[in-house]
Amino acid sequence: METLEQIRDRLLARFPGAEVTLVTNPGAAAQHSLSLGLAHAAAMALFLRDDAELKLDYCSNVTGVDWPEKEIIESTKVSVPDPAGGPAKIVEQKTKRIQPGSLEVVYHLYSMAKKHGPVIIRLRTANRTDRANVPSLTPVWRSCEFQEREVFDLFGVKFDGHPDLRRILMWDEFTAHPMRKDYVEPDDYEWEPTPHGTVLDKAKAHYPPSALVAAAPAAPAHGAPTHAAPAPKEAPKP
Amino acid sequence: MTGLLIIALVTLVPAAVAMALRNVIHSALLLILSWAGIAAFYFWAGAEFLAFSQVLVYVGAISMVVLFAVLLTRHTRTDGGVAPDTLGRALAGLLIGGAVLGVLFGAVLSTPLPIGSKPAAAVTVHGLGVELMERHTIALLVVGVLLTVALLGAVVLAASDSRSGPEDAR
Amino acid sequence: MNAMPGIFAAATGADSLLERWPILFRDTVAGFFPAPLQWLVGSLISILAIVAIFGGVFAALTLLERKMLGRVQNRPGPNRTGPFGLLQPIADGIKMLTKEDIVPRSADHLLHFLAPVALLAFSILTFAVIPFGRNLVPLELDAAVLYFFAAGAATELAIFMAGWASRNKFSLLAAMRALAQLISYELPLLLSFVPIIMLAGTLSMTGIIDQQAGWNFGFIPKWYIFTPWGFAAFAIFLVAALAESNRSPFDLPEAESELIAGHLTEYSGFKYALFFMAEYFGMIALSGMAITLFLGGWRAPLPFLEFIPSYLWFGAKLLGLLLLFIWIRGTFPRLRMDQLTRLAWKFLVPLALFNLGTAAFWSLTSGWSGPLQLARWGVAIALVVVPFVLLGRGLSRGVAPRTYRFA
Amino acid sequence: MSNSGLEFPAPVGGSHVAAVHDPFHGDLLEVSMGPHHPSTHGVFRMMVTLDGETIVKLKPVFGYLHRNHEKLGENTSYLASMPYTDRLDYLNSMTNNWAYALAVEKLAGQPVPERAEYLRVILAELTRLLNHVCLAGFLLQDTGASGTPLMYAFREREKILDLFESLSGSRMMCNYQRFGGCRVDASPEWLAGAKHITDNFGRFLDEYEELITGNEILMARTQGVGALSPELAISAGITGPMLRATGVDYDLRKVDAYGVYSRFNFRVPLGDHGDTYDRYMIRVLEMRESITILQQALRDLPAGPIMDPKAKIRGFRPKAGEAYGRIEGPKGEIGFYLISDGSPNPYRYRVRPPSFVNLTVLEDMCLGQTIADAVIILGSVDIVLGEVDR
Amino acid sequence: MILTPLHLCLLLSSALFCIGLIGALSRSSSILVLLGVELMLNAANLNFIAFWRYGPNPAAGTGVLFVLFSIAVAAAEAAVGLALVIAIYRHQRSIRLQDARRLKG
Amino acid sequence: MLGSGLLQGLKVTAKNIAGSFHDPERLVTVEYPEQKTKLPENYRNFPFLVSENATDPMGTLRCVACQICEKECPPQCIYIEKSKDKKPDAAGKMQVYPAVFDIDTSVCMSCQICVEVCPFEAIKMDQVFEIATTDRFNALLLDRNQLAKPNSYYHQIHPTEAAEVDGRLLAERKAAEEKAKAAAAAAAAKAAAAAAAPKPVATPTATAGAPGAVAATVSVAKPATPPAAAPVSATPPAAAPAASPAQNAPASDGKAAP
Repeated sequence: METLEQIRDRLLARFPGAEVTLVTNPGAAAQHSLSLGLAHAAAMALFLRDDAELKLDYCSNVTGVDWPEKEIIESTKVSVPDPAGGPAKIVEQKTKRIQPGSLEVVYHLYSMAKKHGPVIIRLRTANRTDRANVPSLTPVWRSCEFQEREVFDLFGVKFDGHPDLRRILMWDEFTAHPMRKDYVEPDDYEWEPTPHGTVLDKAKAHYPPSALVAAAPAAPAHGAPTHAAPAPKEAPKP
Repeated sequence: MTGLLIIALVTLVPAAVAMALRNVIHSALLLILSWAGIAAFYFWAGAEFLAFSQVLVYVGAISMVVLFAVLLTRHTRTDGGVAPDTLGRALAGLLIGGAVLGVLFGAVLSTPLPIGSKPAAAVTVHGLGVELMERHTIALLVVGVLLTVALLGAVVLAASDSRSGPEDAR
Repeated sequence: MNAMPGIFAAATGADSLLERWPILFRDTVAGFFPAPLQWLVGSLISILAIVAIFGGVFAALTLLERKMLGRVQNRPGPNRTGPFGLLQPIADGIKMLTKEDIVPRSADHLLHFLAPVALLAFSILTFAVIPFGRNLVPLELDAAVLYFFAAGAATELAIFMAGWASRNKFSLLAAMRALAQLISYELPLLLSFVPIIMLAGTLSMTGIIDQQAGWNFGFIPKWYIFTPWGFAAFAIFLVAALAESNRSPFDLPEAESELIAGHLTEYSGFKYALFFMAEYFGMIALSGMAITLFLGGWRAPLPFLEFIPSYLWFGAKLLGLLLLFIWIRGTFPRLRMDQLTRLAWKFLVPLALFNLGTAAFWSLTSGWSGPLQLARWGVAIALVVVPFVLLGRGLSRGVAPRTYRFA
Repeated sequence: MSNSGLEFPAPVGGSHVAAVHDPFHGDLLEVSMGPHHPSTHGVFRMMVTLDGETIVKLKPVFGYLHRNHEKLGENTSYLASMPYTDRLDYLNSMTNNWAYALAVEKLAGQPVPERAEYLRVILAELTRLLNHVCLAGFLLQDTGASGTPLMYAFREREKILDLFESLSGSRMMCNYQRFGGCRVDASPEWLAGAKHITDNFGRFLDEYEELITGNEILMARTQGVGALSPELAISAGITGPMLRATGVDYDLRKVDAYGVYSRFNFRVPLGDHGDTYDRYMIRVLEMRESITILQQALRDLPAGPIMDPKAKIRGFRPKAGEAYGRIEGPKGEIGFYLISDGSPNPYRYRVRPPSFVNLTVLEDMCLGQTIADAVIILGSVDIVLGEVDR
Repeated sequence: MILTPLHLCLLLSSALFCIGLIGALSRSSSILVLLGVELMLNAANLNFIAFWRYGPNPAAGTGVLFVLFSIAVAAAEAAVGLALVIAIYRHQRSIRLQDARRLKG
Repeated sequence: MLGSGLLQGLKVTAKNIAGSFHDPERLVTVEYPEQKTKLPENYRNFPFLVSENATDPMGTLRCVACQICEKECPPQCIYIEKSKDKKPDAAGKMQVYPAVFDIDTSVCMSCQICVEVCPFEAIKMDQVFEIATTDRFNALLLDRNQLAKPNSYYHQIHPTEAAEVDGRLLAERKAAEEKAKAAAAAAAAKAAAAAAAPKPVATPTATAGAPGAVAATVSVAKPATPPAAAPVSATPPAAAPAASPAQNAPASDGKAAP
């Protein structure tokens, strides 16, 4: 199989103006990947599928990754000339930078015809809120149909051109996206004696006291656990 | 005599109710009861074989076909509401039917009917068979042909254009 | 109004006491009543006897079926209630009786209630003409065979009522299936025994059994199953009877893997038990019919075994057929609806018609003897086997074992 | 696919759009098969639209068993996810364990001793027997065979489960594989037991096939039912026996040759029709191949440690990076995709469940078939809802 | 005058006939119309049996045979009639007689 | 010919009917409450706490409330509170013990992770399975008293494994004693002034990474006092041993974590 660099170069040659970045994987697996620009993604995916060399006819795995917005503290070493005229001092300068969050969809492609792979491609949304769109690759690989629905359901990535973009695992009325890193789980636990005070406290906070009394058939074995409950988190996003 | 009255009750009431009901399935089921009453009449009259044939054909076969037809034509617009001309039709039907009933009753009651000296002896199956094969062979053959043609015709009619499965073939 | 025919014909003096005691018992008990009531009391005793005996057979059969299915599947079967699980039917009965009777709110309440009752009533009615032993015919009718199938035809109607009244989509599908199945299998069922009637020349059960009296070569009974056409007719009858009594592999109306329980989905408690009972009664009645038509009725299979009372022979044959039904149920997968109807129309009906011809040939050549007898058998067997093979080939077109390749 | 109103850009071989549009909508019967239905293999639901008994539309609905397995995986350590993988496809915990261990080993660059690799092959092939024999039983149960084939299948399955129990301590939730090896070594008695079962399994298969494979009713019920074209199968990412029944030669044991599979001599059976009968038969034939693999593996099992000495149980923190590891599970390709940020918990933990992806074509296979066929088609897809819903 | 059993039978059959007639005339569902016709046919059969049984010269089984043929014809009629209903339903999506105005499919 | 497959099937089932009466290979079920299958030695169901002494199970628990299992437990069904005081353990060393040790068996999935991560061989898998109860909540929440079972019971249910564990523990204890002795001797030799024997400080038990041992790849030194800020959730388990040597008594020469 061609290396990812070769594939990237061919893609760039075939689609001038397209963005294709090689994302290296520092881990032991060394499964590097190609990050495709959204504008040409569908066409490039089609090319990958139909190209005689590659024949990546089998999309095995589609998944989302949430990269929330995070603060990056970069320290750069700057040599500051000593005003006193001595040798220049090396001073660490810390700059805070906010890396914008995004959602990423990762496709693992293989070839059944040529029995090679994987070629990993990644599509990255512009942000995590209003522009969380990527083009759907379901028209290229049918196997993306359910998996993209799942990514939509759990991450909230909207797939443009998906034929049937509905929730798949969560129920239709559910509004949040549980696989996002900032998802806050609901605290409406079923009230029952548990050694975990945190759960109990959350449940107590959620329900009015009267409901708890009605729902509690028996007291826990050893009284209220003395576990310190963490500060109550905010309610789940609507 | 009481037997006949009971049979008349079992036959007429379900038939009348069936013709008045809106639910076609109920009508069909009531008519089955009515047909069973007629079979009872045959039995009462000493035509055993006929009674069983009546049950077998009407209760066993025709009612099934009727119910099947009702189920196949489940969603019809008749379910929606009463058609505007229903009342008129019903009235006309009742009027004509009533008139015919009156005429028939009058005719029956006013005619002195000759009654045989003794009721006919019940026929045995064997006797019927002999009759059928000897005196009424032509009729038997004609009926056989008729049934075959009807079966084929029903198959052709009911089998739809595209998916003529065996389940349609009755 | 002509009186109902005698419930039991009078016992002949030639039979042993063991053979005659049921009738003697009835006559003795009826003798205590004034003469105008005697026939009524006699009939009531017969009815009670039938309901009690076959109720017991039903109870035993539920256990037997579960035991035997267990053995087929390498399990011991129910064995917790009583010794060897013998009290299991009673436990089941108590459970069924104490269960809540649930009727869906939108169901057609009257029909929903009537369906199991009607089903049970009709299946008990079919017992009226079956000869359970020598002279043990509850109702001696001239057209008994016709009566039997007239009463039997109404059972599927009850299934339709159950399915339709439940207002459940699965039940409705089951109702449709029950109707289609009835329409398809009534014909082969009736056609299968037409040769018997043709050769026996009577529609009376006793008459048919009488025709099967005697032995060939002194030990092969002259039952109809021991003729080529009789065997074919028996096979067709068996298949059609399986379908008529909704037994596996034709249990499509209640196909549990597709329609949950079909027409039984919305039934519980006692009504469900009634359905169950009626289904088994139907199976017993059809087996009794098969015994009468093909297996010589209550006759002993070998001359020297005739001292055993006839009703025991009937019981033994019944048990054998029921075990065969259970065995079949434990082995086969279920057919699909269209295959079921295709089997009836494209296979069983033509086969039964051919068989009619074979029987006619058999009847015409009844005078052949010696080497001609051999030719008669040969031709008759060919007349049975060749259509079977040809029609079978047509039926199983496109269905064959496959070979596989390896990468 | 008419919900969104978008026209479906037909992929290769996609008959998906052909969802029949019937102008006479009054005639159709919409039936909700499941979640409480005897033949949906768990809490699975099919919204079926019927014309008579013919299916004109079928929408699978799932998620009733959804417990956000992937989120759990992100909130627990690498090791603590291992028992959770048992519960994905609860029939095949051994292969799930292996797939997960393989992915983590790829992520951390963790070698595995040879004996452990052999043990993994033995257990995976036993699992394959287990799964396929169960499927054969369930499929026959779906066709209405009163439980007899199912009971025969379960009798054999019990024997394998007993093996698993005596090795790992649990029949179904084995939790056996570890990153860098296996948890418990197999004793000689255990290996003898495994050999005994392997040797006898062929006899059982003969009897089973005699019971049912030549059965005309089964053939009539399954041949030509739910046929799947190879093009659509490839496009839809179908894997496992279901793919090979369409005639596509793609078996990860050969393609990836993970573990020590390259050392074994076995064949990959392929079907020509892609229908339910082929899917059933491919599994039966695969069982026979599994027996030969097992015999070779049990014969060649080397001595040695079963755990890499450098492997860590506590405090396992792989370097930052990502890895996708996949193996040929009995139901198809089961893969785990992991992203590590160097912490004890994975940053992203993703399961690629074969049952879930294989369900993609359920509607395509069922359209135009009857409701009775839908049941056996679903049965032949071989799903486990623990894995579909995760 | 006295009501002989024959009179009673004839009254029964004429009542049944009229019920069938009213049904056939007033109902709009073609299946029910067909059923009404069946009832009328049955009423006629009743007459055959009544006259066979009570009539002056009961030739052996003639009435019975007549009814037998009539039942056969009725079966054929029902089969063809219902097949027609289904055929009409296929075209018109209705079994109401008023809707079946076009004979051409 | 049509029907041959069906007849073959009937033949197989007939064979099975007959076989089920005489062939134990076929009829494989057992009559459960009366008969029971023999549990394999490796069978595991629900954890229990090992105590050294059968007569006083509470006093001789091996558990030192290090809370590693609580952290590693996938379904989070273990709840531990450390004691404020210390008790001597089997080796006579003063140890913290669990004041509260609860396992919610309605949540526990018998995965054995707690056993694997325990550095003290203190929690092992039980073999109970007849645990049906009418009280869904309290009866399934097992406390310290219900969980404690003597080592002899462990030997009874897992003989091979228990013998191996005991041998390992004995070897470790011996090694630790010898080392302590050597250290003490060295200390005595070095600081000749100190005539008194070293006071019985808590010698850290170190589970040596015996080859083949499953659970012992990280040696954990038990701190004499609980760390001031016990890592609650964020710190991985490996962090605890890494941090603990610093707080150990000077006599400690426990192996550093690898």
